[in-house]
Amino acid sequence: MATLHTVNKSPFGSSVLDDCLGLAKSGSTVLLFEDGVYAATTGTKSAEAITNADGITFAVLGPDAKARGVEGKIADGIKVVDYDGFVDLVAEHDKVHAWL
Amino acid sequence: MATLHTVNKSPFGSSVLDDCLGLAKSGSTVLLFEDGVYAATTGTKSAEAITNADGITFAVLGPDAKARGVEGKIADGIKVVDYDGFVDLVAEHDKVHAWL
Amino acid sequence: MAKKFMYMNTKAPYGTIYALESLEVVLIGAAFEQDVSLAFIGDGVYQLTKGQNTDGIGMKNFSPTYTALGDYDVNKIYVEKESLEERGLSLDDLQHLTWEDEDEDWAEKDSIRLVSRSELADVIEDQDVILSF
Amino acid sequence: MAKKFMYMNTKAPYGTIYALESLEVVLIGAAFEQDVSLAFIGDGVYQLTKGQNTDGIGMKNFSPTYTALGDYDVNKIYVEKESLEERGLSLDDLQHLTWEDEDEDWAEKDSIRLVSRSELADVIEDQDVILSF
Amino acid sequence: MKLGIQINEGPYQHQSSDSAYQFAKAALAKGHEIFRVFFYHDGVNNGTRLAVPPQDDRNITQQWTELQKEHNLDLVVCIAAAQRRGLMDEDEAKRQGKDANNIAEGFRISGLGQLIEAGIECDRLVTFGA
Amino acid sequence: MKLGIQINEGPYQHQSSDSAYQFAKAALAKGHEIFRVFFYHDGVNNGTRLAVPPQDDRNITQQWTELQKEHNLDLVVCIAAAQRRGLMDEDEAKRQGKDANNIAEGFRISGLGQLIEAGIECDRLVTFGA
Repeated sequence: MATLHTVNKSPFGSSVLDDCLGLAKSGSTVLLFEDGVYAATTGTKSAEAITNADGITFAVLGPDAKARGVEGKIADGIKVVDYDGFVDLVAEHDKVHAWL
Repeated sequence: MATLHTVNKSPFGSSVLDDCLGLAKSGSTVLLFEDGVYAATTGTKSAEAITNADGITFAVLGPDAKARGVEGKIADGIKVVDYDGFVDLVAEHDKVHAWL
Repeated sequence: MAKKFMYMNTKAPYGTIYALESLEVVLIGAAFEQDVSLAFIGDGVYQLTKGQNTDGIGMKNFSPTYTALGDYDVNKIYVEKESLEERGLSLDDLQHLTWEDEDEDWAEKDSIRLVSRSELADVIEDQDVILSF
Repeated sequence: MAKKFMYMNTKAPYGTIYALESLEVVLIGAAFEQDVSLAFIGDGVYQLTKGQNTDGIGMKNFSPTYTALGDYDVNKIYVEKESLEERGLSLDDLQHLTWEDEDEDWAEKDSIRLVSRSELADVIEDQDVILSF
Repeated sequence: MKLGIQINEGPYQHQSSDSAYQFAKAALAKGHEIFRVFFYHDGVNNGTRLAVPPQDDRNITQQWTELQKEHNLDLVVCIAAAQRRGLMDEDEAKRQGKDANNIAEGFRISGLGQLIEAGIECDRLVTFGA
Repeated sequence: MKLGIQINEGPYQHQSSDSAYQFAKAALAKGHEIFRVFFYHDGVNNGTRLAVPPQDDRNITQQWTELQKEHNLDLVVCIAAAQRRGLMDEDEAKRQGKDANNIAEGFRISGLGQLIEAGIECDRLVTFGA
């Protein structure tokens, strides 16, 4: 059952992204939104971890990245989606696991 | 000017204790309260870091440790205070820096 | 057909209300006859510590409620081993949670299942609904 | 005698309201003629990024207000170097904040002072009141 | 697809309610059904009609009220969480002997069972929190 | 010693208000003066009189109201934060054309300047938040 994980915290202040990656199975997707989008920005340890994560797909919510002025800094290979894309991700996966 | 730093977050989920220790000067005191008390419990990396921190005094709010069932696990050498002691710490230092 | 519901408990008690209000959902949810599991990971494992005493902070001690979960047929309680270890805790530091197995003449059984991170990942994978607290 | 007030900004904008409501205190506080400094550390440095555009999230973009701080005589804005670097950011990624120095014929000067962690610790040490957001 | 939405934080303090609103709008525009929006924890505070946000900012409660009207959404505020935090409707105010109520149009107060029911009935449950 | 207290979170969701209350009680018992308690951000929600917490739990707002009465405390709710979140007194309700108000006894609504003033006047400012 493919899971969509949602992460809305900055990886610098919170352990939530690490906690998520520790339990996410191959084949699942992690959507970074709200303050979670910073995790995908270039020049950070988290972006490196994300880029190297095996079998997990990452997506960033574009409107949140744009709001924070980091839309141009999203690391290569990470898909940027809007709220429509968020809805599609929810529909395409079997369940949503919100990491709070 | 001696500062009282207050930290109320668990060191496992939040970077706040690390942020505090990065800026706290020698001669200051760090009071761990609410979920911050877990940082002082034996067998954790944070307790080790605390025990080795040079020139900084640590205190734990006893009622919060007791509420969480970890009163008996506070590492040696860390002072346990009650709310009276919290008030005294505030009075004895020149200012309070709340790490939120 | 019953759905598999998993309550993910990730936060320490008292500092925030999530632990208590998660427990309130579990108790109400027990009446719906779904297939219920609870997971305690990260700081969530602190919810289950023994000897909680909130007299000094003026809040209600809700930890005894965990011991009543067995009576509500909530008996699949997963505790992540790595989370315990990182916090210097072992099973002995947690409350002893049990349930009585109707099929085995009400034999008392342990509710807590100590699982590794990767075992827990498999359990979560198998769920239909995740309730996050 | 004026007291030294320092606003400690530690959180990213939009995800929570602390950044915005901190700014509201700074603007009101400017009328009290105290010695005001702002510090941006940790995720707080994200408050100052250039090019914020909130059209897609339905929230108010309050980042232009930072550029008005100079007009309120708020011109000691400390940004922690280590926090920027850890986030892959440099001063160029932040808004250019300036103030006009009355004593030097209204010469335009930079408000942002890029400081190391240890320099910032010294600045904080010297304050009378810390307002944390 | 039938979606359930859970919101755990109050308005303004966290982005949760804003994100949920944008998500809900997009889902409805795509033709999905929203079975229920369940407000839990501080999320119950989204349902107050007494908020007066600044003119140049969004009015979060009003946005939900309007979306409710347009799509006949089921906006449910958890009663246990609401009682703790001071969100009540007229009936509840009477029952509790309170002289005022503050619930906004389009919201209703009900029990935690409504969240479980959403979990059972919906194809997906999406949670917004902190 | 003259103390100022700032509370940034609402009741129950976070321990902030509880901690501040225990701290305030201890400070008063030791003979310190509490110049002001300033409720900011979601902290304004501590000032509602509509909350009905479970019988076996503490009533946070009532605790503050009683401490106010006993020690003539100055409990100030920030008006800007309160407007966003739906906490209002009778005057404010009239001004905003609202049909109800929800502020509890012992609390007053005022501006952010009251926080700065506390910073200036107090020997120490102690902040409780999340």
